[in-house]
Amino acid sequence: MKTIVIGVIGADVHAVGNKIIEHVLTEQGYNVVNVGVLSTQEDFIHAAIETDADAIMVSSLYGHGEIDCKYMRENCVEAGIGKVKLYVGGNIVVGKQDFKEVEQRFKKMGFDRVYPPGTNIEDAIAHLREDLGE
Amino acid sequence: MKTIVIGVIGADVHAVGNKIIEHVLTEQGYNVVNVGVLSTQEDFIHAAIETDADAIMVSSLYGHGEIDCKYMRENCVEAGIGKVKLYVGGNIVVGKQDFKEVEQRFKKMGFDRVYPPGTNIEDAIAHLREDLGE
Amino acid sequence: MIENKKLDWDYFLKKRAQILRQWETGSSPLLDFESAIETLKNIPEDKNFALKLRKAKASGETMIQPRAGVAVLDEHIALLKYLQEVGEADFLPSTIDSYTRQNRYQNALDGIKESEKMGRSMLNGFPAVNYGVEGCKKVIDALNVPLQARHGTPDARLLTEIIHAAGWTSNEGGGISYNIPYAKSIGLEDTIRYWQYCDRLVGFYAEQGIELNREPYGPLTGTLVPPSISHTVAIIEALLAAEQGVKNITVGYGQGGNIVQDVAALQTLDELTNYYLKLFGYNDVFVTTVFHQWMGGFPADEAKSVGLIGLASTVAALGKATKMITKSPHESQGVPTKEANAEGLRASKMVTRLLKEQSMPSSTELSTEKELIKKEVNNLIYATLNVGKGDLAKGVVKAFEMGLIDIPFAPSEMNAGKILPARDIDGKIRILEFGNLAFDQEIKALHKKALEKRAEVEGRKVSFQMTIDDVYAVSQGVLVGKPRRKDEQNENH
Amino acid sequence: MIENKKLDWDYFLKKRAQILRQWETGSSPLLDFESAIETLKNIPEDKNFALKLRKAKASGETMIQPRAGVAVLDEHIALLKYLQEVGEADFLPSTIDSYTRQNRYQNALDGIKESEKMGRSMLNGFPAVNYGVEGCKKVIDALNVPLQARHGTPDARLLTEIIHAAGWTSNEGGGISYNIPYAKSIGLEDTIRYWQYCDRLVGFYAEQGIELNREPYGPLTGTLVPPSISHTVAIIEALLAAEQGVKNITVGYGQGGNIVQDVAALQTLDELTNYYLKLFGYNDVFVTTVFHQWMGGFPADEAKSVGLIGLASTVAALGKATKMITKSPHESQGVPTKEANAEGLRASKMVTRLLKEQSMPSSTELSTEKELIKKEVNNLIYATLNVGKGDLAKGVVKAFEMGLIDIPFAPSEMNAGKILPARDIDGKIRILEFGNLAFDQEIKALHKKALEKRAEVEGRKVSFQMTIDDVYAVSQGVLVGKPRRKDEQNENH
Ligand code: B12
Ligand code: B12
Repeated sequence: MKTIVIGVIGADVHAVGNKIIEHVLTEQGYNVVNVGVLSTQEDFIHAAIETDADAIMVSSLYGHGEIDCKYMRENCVEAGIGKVKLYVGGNIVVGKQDFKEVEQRFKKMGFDRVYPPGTNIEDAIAHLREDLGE
Repeated sequence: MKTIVIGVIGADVHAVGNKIIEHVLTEQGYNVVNVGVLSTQEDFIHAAIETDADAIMVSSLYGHGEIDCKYMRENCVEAGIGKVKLYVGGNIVVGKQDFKEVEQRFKKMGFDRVYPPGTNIEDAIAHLREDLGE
Repeated sequence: MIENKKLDWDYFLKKRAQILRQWETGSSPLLDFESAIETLKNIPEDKNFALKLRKAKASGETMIQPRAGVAVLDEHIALLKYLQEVGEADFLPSTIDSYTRQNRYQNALDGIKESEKMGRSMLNGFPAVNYGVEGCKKVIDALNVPLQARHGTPDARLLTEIIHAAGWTSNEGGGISYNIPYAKSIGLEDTIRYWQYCDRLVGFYAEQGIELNREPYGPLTGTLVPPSISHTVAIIEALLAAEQGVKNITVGYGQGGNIVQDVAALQTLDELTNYYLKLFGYNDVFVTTVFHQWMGGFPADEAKSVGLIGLASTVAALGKATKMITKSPHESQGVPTKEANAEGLRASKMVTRLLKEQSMPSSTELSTEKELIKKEVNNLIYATLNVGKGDLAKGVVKAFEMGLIDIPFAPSEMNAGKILPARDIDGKIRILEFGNLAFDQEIKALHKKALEKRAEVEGRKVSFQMTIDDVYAVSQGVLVGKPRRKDEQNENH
Repeated sequence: MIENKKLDWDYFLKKRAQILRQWETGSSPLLDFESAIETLKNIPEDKNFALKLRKAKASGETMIQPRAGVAVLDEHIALLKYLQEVGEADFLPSTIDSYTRQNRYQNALDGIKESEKMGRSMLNGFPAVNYGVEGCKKVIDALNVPLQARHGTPDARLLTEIIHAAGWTSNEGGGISYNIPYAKSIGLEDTIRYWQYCDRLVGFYAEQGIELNREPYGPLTGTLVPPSISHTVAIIEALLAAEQGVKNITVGYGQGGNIVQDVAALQTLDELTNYYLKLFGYNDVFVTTVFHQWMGGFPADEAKSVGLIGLASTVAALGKATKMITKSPHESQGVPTKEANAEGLRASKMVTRLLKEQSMPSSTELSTEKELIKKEVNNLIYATLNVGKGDLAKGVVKAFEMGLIDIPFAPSEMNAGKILPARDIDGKIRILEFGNLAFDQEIKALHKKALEKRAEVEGRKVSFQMTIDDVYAVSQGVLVGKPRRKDEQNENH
């Protein structure tokens, strides 16, 4: 059983998507560790270390995602889990921006997968299976 | 008392604006000769000759204005009323087009004043007073 | 003299031979009945207008249909496909250009050529007659949803022959509704006769087991038309069509602006049409309704236009209209681009789908308004039959002549043009000048009272200025037109 | 222990001194009461939120207000001016960024700098505390309409001091509504205390003859919140505010989707708030209502979004909401551009102005729904007072602890999070899992029955999957979520 850490980063309290992601991933047979809303990078990384997680799925809805996710890959490396898969999704920047560009910015920051607003969580599960070699 | 010929040109049956223009111009002290909807260039020109009109206000709402108004100035000249003021207004071309361009096209065709959709008829009256030296 | 009687088949065939000679495309072999019947029988169920409407009515969801038509065939097809896919339209139209509507096929041909040359449509619609059955068939073949001709053609006989033979399963129009708002000096007797022909053709196909839809044009001049007047016309045209054998009829109504009056109008339209069809013994006609989004002058602003579209869609859904004709954010400017047209469609779709489970609850205000509409319609139909000595077709001609039925702002000389409408205090359309309109005294008193109340509140007199203010109002963002000039108001206000 | 009692003035002043030291802008001389009072007294009547609301309620026209805020002062001013002029907003907001909401003024400062560097706003709102009274004054001085702070700040004391001293005449928030949906682990006792402070400040200004408006935040999580639950919170916050001396209160409600339930909600919100204020002896509080356009997930498509905005505006107008908070076509994407924001405003304005003379007629369906909401609210408030032994503030803390009041999808650990909402067959929001919610058996039975009816029609069981389907539904263009997977349905369907 693969373990996935999920949560909502920064000063972000959008809880609805998070609850639904937990429900769907669990239903699909994952071991889900939900750090919930208002979580720091440390909360995510700490949970990932403790549970030997295969992937971290960061949600950011409120627009400060770009600030909140800075150096997240570096911090993973530093914490010794440099290889963990890093996904990010939600409304990760302020305003309607060209998604291709946004994706590039987050990929440069070390995220493996970057999702646009309103992504169906089922789509991400397909990627998970691929990336985790299931 | 100045005389104005009004009407709706071509195969156009939009009657509402025409009725209102008649009402407002009359109220403002003009002698209004209304050739009504579905009028040909000849209908307008004929009425203008008969009543020795100072101006012709052509309405075209339905989009064929550009075809229907072709050679109207020339036809006025030919009929011996080359100096009559020619105004056109309504929705004079098909679709939403850049009005500056449309205005140019109709001015080239010899119209003195060209009005965009939804023009307040009061604005045109100010121009009438100016053009007719009232 | 005109009569409301099913046309004699031999007479029909004789006429038909003449009509098919009106333009060269009338000689197509595809217009042989055998061909036409085969074409129509090959139209799958979900591309048949009449059958899809039956399903729609049962579903409770208001279906959406745009207006659309351009001069050049391939572009017309591309436009409709776009509206089907990007616009999510449930039904598609081909709006016919104004030259074709006036049977000026030569002008239309010039328009096609000019359009090809200029690279933009110089016509305000699709010239179906010029493209003939072959062209029209290409249109429906390219689509997945039913197709209807929408026009405004007093004499649409050739057009009707062509579109049905091409597999278009619905036709808008009627002897009154495509005359009074769309013509100046064509006699009503003539247009009723023309449309008897069109209906008879549909009746003929019905006899062959092919159900086609017919839609009297509901909104008339689109400008402050009281519901009872447009209902009367719709019902009369439904009855005339039924006599010719039409079995599937969509009656229409254009948004008035007051939500209760609009819902009352939609409900009574269905109820009254069914009532009168049965009263006259047409027991097997299937009736649906169509709601037209605001048909008067639109606001210049596009965002405001879409707001109005959203409101209209809410009303259509609450009134359970079977389908709705949509407008676009470009309405006040001109024929919309395909993008703007699709925007209007999707904004509408969002609302009608969201509200498919909901309807306007019944209430005293609603039933009072419904009762009033019913009484008025009964008055008008009674008067019409009366002057026709029991014959509806004769009656209509006379009723218009005498102004017993009278349509505000109509261009036609066949119309008395004496009545003046205006809104009451909460925006319901009432009448301030009745001319000869066949309303009884009680009803007239109700209208008068309502308008006097408004006049009092606004501190002015009931007058034509009120009508004018109301004509402009919606395009300026209000429903009840406010006095424009200071001197229009009473001192004591 | 917390108490619902007007804060002692000396205690207030002591607290105040501490609070003004939380960030450097707290030391501005403009925060001296004398200055602040002068600033507020100089605000003209038509820029005073409270007074303009009084006029609005009398007019019958639903006023419109956007959300808007960016990181950099000059751009924030330009944005608001644009929304005032091009958007025709009746009231303006300053939406505060999320760092400020969490009192992370240093982060906010970094955000301002980053935004200046990048040339685009890196913050999701306006960091009012960082700009201080001086900056905030510049904002209101540049405008012609009243200004309000809108945020989601559990501890907004410093923010509140600053905005009022700057002449902003309204503040959104409350001890419950700005905690449960906006925080994770802050105690309710704390936030109620913080908001008693904010209300006490408004009460103080009232004593100086300055009427300021306060607005409990109505929609809570914006996601399938049954009206009785959000009403209960709104009424409790109104009562808590009134105790501190607030005289002008706007209670709010977020569009649910069923029109009858929404209108019932708006009407009962006004009726119940007035009822309870008077019951507890607050006789001179002026109450208005605010309707929030759909607060859940929006459709991705912009045209569909505007359709939804048009529908929402229709409902607000029919329910006679005093004002409405608008959304934009960009809602599902991110903070809107000023253009998109203004589009949402104008689409809304078109509808609310057109409908200003109209309202939803009363009907059995409407009054049944109103009765139900009233019974439910009475249940919840009774239970709250009961566990508080008559003290509302104590009661609230306990009621949340025990789950007697419970808000769906809330992030806060102070919330039981046991109830699950779902829609009935025509889209009214009902409850399928009650947890400890203080509804009586009769009411619970009603909810159950309604949901079982839906389950039967859809051929599936009442379950969390229904809730999930309903969460997604509107963004996918329907109101009542349809079963997504085949295996979810009963065999016999
Ligand atoms: C009502 C209406 C109708 C009614 C008309 C009833 C009647 N017989 O009068 C009906 C439903 C029958 C109708 C039919 C058609 N219509 Co129509 N109609 C409208 C609508 C909605 C309002 C027009 C109106 O009455 N406005 C109120 C009056 C008071 O304003 P007005 O007409 O604009 O006139 C004022 C000013 O423009 C100005 N003005 C007018 N002329 C002049 C001239 C001068 C010199 C000056 C100074 C000022 C001036 O003063 C007037 C008084 O204030 C407009 C769109 C809109 N504006 O929202 C479309 C519109 C005009 N129609 C249009 C079209 C295409 C048609 C049809 C071809 C079919 C169709 N697509 O439905 C047929 C045409 C039939 C024909 N042969 O003419 C198009 C024209 C497209 C274009 N130009 O690109 C429009 C713009 C709609 C659209 N966006 O597609 N229509
Ligand atoms: C409901 C809502 C709220 C509620 C939240 C209640 C709660 N505590 O949960 C309330 C009203 C409290 C709220 C507050 C705010 N909100 Co808000 N909110 C929304 C709204 C309307 C819907 C969000 C939602 O619940 N959607 C339904 C769920 C099921 O979908 P979801 O969250 O998108 O998640 C799904 C997918 O995105 C995806 N997904 C999510 N994360 C991830 C991660 C990965 C790896 C993958 C693969 C997929 C994935 O799967 C999820 C499940 O299907 C959105 C706009 C919208 N979408 O229409 C704005 C929105 C997210 N909010 C926004 C903002 C700015 C705020 C506020 C700052 C203030 C404001 N302007 O109102 C505050 C922020 C408070 C804070 N500190 O966080 C902005 C964000 C702007 C931006 N990014 O540019 C949005 C986009 C609205 C807007 N256009 O301005 N909000």
